[in-house]
Amino acid sequence: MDLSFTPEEIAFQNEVRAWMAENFPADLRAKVEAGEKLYKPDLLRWQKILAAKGWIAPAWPVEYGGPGWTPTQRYIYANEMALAGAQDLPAFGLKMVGPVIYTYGNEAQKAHFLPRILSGEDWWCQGYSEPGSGSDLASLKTKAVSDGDDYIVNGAKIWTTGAHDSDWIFCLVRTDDTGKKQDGISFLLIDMKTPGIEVSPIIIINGDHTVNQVFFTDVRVPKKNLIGKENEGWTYAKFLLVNERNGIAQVGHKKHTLRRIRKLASATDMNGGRLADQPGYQTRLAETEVALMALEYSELRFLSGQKTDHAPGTEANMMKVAATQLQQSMSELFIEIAGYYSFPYDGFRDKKGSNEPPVGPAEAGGAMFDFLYGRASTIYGGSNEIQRDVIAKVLLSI
Amino acid sequence: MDLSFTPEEIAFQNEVRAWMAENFPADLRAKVEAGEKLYKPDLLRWQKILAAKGWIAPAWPVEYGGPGWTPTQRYIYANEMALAGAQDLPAFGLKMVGPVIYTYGNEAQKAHFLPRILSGEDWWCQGYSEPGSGSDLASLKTKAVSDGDDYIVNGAKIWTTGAHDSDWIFCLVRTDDTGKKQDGISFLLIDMKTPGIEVSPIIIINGDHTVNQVFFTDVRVPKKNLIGKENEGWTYAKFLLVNERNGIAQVGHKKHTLRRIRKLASATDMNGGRLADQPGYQTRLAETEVALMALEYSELRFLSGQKTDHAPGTEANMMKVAATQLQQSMSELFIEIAGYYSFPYDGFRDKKGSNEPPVGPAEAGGAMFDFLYGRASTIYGGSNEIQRDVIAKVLLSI
Amino acid sequence: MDLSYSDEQVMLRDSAERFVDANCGADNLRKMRASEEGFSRAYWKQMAELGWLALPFTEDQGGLGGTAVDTNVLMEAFGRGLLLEPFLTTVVMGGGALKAAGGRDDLIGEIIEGNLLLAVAYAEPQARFDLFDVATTARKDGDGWIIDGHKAVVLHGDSADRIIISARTSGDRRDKDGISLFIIDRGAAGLERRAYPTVDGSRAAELFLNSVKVGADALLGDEGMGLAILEKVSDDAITALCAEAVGAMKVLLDTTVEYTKTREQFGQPIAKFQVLRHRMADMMMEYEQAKSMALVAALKVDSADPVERRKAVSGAKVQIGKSGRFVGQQAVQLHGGMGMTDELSVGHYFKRLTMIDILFGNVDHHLKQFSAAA
Amino acid sequence: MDLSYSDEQVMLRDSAERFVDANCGADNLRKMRASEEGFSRAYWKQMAELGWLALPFTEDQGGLGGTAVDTNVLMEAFGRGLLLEPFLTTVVMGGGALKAAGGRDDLIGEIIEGNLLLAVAYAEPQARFDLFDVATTARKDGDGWIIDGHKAVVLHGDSADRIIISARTSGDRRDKDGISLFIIDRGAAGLERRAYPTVDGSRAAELFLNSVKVGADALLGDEGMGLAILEKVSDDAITALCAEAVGAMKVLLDTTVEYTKTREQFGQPIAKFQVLRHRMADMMMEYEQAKSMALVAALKVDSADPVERRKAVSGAKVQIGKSGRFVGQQAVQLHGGMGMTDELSVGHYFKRLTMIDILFGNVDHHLKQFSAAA
Repeated sequence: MDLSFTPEEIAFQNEVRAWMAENFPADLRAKVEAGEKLYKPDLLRWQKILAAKGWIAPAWPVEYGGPGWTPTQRYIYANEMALAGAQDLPAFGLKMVGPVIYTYGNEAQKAHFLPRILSGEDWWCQGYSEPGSGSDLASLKTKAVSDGDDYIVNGAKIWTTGAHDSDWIFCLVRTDDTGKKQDGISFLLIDMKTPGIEVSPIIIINGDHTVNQVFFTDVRVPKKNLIGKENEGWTYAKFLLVNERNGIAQVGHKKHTLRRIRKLASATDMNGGRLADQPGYQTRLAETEVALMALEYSELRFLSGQKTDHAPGTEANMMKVAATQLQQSMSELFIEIAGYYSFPYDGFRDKKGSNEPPVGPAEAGGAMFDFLYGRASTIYGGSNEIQRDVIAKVLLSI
Repeated sequence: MDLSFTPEEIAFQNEVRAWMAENFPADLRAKVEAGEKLYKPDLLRWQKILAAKGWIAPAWPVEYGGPGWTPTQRYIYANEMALAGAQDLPAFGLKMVGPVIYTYGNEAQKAHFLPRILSGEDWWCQGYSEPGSGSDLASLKTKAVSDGDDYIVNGAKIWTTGAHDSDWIFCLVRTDDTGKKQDGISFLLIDMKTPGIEVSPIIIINGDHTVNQVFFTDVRVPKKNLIGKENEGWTYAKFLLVNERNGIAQVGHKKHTLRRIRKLASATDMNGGRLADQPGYQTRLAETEVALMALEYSELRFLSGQKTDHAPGTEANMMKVAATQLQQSMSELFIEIAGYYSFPYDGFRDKKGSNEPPVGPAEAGGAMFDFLYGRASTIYGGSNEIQRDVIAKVLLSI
Repeated sequence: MDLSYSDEQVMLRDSAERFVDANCGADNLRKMRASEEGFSRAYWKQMAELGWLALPFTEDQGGLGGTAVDTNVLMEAFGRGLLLEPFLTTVVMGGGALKAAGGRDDLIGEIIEGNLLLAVAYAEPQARFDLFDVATTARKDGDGWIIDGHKAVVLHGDSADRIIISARTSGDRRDKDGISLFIIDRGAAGLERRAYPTVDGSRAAELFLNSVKVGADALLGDEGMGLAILEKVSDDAITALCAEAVGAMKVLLDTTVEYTKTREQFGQPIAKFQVLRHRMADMMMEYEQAKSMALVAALKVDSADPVERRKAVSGAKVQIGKSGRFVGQQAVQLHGGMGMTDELSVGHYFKRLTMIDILFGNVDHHLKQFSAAA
Repeated sequence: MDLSYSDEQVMLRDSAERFVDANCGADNLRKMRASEEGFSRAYWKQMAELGWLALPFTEDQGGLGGTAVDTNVLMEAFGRGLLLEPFLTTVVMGGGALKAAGGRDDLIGEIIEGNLLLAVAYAEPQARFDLFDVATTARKDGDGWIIDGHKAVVLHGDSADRIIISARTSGDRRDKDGISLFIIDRGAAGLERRAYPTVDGSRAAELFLNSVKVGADALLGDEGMGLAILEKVSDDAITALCAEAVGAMKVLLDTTVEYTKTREQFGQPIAKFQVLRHRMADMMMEYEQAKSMALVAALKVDSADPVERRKAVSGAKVQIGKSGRFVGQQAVQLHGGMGMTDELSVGHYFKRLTMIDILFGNVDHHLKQFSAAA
């Protein structure tokens, strides 16, 4: 049992840190520090920088463009990225459909799609959830009917993050509805420019446009865009969900956020002193930091191959619950910093082209924005209730 | 809407307060203030004093020995009793079987039992729970078979508080097992001296002997001791449960306990100051007091005839959950006062006849004793999980 | 002792509920938040006609002599309807300040008529929840005063005809003495405002006072004695907000119960899942405790005993903060993705409860106030 | 970076688990708590033979040179078995104090042989969790010292052959300097003890020192510099207790899962009720987080960086306190009435966890320590 890094790993850490300091654009860094959200143009710019360096897809095999790092290197890289304040790039291409394609796709699919994912030329979104399916993902109803060399797709997807910004969508579709619901699902790649696709924005409670409904009306999809075998899509979907949950704890980002919280709370007046020193706030801050330590070392234990003692295989479920609860309590710490200045809110007016400075301290607006958006974290990706169901199922059956 | 008392009510309050100061024995008061539990001899002495005054059964009709008070007077009385530190007398006779007897019993039963309950001549216990029945009370299996003028009772009861100190037990027994489980239950009064009854103590985690198992082997019970009609005992049992839940909030006692906590915490060193002024403790103390105010005014609202807005009829269930949670958090505040001196513990050695003073401050021993015993409060009388089931059933069906 | 509503209170409640059910709610909010003032002048006029703007004022002042309990009857209905009109700022806070200061029954008359909107500018950027932390200054200028400073997050500070502001006429920034209240016109020279929407769909403004000159008659109450008035205004506002929160929580609970009975997952209504059932039972219990504490605040906010008043009002704010947070957050959670949308009403109630938790001091702040009063 | 156990650690764990499974547990506890010393000398001898008493000492001292992680491997097994023998007080605390003070390897040798039981008397009635709050005094008497005072709740203070006590050789009661450590014999003239059982089924004693005379060789380490040693002893003890608590929690979770699968209510095993299922999922997650933090403490308690050590140890104690409370209380709750009985094991684990939460400072105390280190 050993916490330390080898000299080579320390050298790698220094290399990453130095490169990040040099190459993460200063204007993006400033936005992140001010609690602003980065949208596609900013993210794409950052993606191109990372892609040029060859660091865009740490977990990909070398043959498809990965850097060939060890798990410890990947851990170091993710941590340094986060501590530098670099927001993650959207996972849909790089962490979700990419691995599905290089694991289950054919050579033509690999040759076509993988380089375009790395470069950012193709931006992806995920067609899993449907209106009515909620946490019961396998109950999906979007249908793909065979028609010569094509499928004809009809149905609707919901909560599709970034559909309005995307070139492609990977979809779970039903190709057979005679067996049990997990059977008869296929995994299709669909060009968003195909006629018959309509994207309808969903505005969420923080006023942001992140998610959408996507409607499919007689959408013609070439069969060459089917991943693996027809009716076996649930296998690939589960593979992807497991991938999605890796790194779900986002420990590095949480450390970065906690640093911001501590810094801001130390600069915030209260009761003639500083907010960070008020006993109630100080206690919650300490509790949060302890929870983050527990999350970090739980992740490290699981990365070392340990399983939970009572419900092996549910590590990701546990991390999802712990990480989202922690994220929500951190967003409440932010709200407390902002105080009255968490109220001003122009999320429902068009901000584009506005050069008005924020009302109140720069970080205050982001506080409410993130707090509200963060309420979704215990809902999406399988609500925390579902996660507990899964854990309990394993816990009580072995 | 009016919080104030009439001049007559204020006069009554003063009368009760003055009488309590005069008549609650000083040695019992000292024990209560030191956190010691009162056992039967002490309680019986106090009962005889109250009975002589005519204040022993505030809710009973005048014809059976009640004082004829208004609900507000009863509220004032209960409050003053508690604030004076007077521990409640066991409810089994005075608040449970007594009202059952005067509501559903025949004249002979009333004439025989009621005066003996008031005087303390008969001490009662409650034969409801059975091994295996848990929160599913109606699943009881203790059987009473008709045999001429008698029933022959066979079976076992569990968690029988004070069975070892009792003269009589009121029992739910099964007289018919052909219908649904709530039918076929009868309500029997059984003399504890009847041959075939065996009382077996259960020692609980605080080392105390409070509860027992009671075994019935061919116990012969005269039919004249049946309450109401055969097979209709569930009706009387429910009536009694509702009575049991009235006053379940124990607001007066909690106020008294909170006063003790505040006093002791203000006299306890910590960090070079006082425990009561430590931010963490101070916060929990304030939270507790707020919760107690909420409990008090919820009770007052319900006593004024209001129902809950969303699940009318579940007021007692709600009060049970809130009151027991509060009681448990108050017992944790006590443990914090005691600190290391909550450890010394001789509950498992025979204390009778011991004149040894307690180790550490006098109140410390009681802290752990009450904390451990108090863990039962969310289990007995229908666990808090059952209470929530009941509330949800009403909440979601109307 | 009697904790039931009088017939008059029941009538008032019914009429207010009818009004909000007919006119307000989330649809109205989405419409109004795009408007200039963020509320409806027509509704305000109707509220005046219904006599509601007269409720808390004495009969001498042309009012109805209502108690805090009466105000809470209205506020609970307003909470149920997400009512946007400036009742809290104009009647409870502005009117309350005028009542406490005395001498301006003319303005109270205008409030009652529906002709005067007020805002109270008490907060400052550095002050958080301390009413006495006042950096804005007012210095003597002949008979009148010259005021300089920055007042923060003034609710309805853009639409108010007049604004009551706290300014320091003596002492240091965090002294409790030396604070005075002034009433100034919206058009006063040197008064700049930056107006903006707030997260709950309402509006507020930053006010910048650059050597604003006011006459001697702008002073409300005695010079240097403004803090006691502000504290009363704050306590009355908290009491009213507690009732509003109770109304909002009731809707969230109703909505959640209804939603879970119809929404199906895994082949059954999600209301069948025991975990969600218990969650809703907990929401219901939080609601009832909040309701009890809102009542305590209303019954005791006018108590002569300062400890009793402090414990009741701060205790209620603590309870409302905790209960509102639980009920609001769980309502969103149990609505799943739909609860996150601007389209459903649940998010709007949740956001209002989040704001109420912060207004006039959050849970921490009032736990401390509560402890200090013990 | 590698967070898996070595082969040696796995062997140590297996052997310790076999030992406690064969010898310890609730039945053993009920038997032992009626005995004079509250534990078994025979087991202690076996533990010496197994080499466990040598684990944390250096090879020079005749020990095995084990790390804090190694000690925690043992402690976790001891927690699983409710082991009553004085490993914590003699080896971790007493032995730890001797190691830190230096110069008494002779005594360490005796510990390793199983011939010396130690207790560390650090607490005083007024001191709560402050190690530096020492009213007991030691004044010079020729070459030696005369000690007066009252040491509180000394774990195994009745059976220990020698007792290490903190006493003030200079300064005021709450000064951090001026505390010295002395080792005294159980039979020292003027040493009175009042022994008693503790709530977890173990034993402790109050020690009253009435002009106890000791020689110059009783002083451990440098005069006046005892606090640093006490702090190290306390941190090592906390680290070990965290592991013990993890072992106890594991049993409670196993037991609760097993019980709910067999206990029937309303015609089905109570493990079918979703609310209880989620409760157990939460217990499991608390357990895993506690396990992670116990590991953090073990990995960093010997760190040269005082901030890192403080955060790791206090952070772990906070987590163990919270998790232990939740797991312990819910285990009792889910066992229903049976969980309240002395007969089942669950109550004994619950009581031990309750005591561990308090030992060396509760959650509040360590949150404060944690914040102060930031």
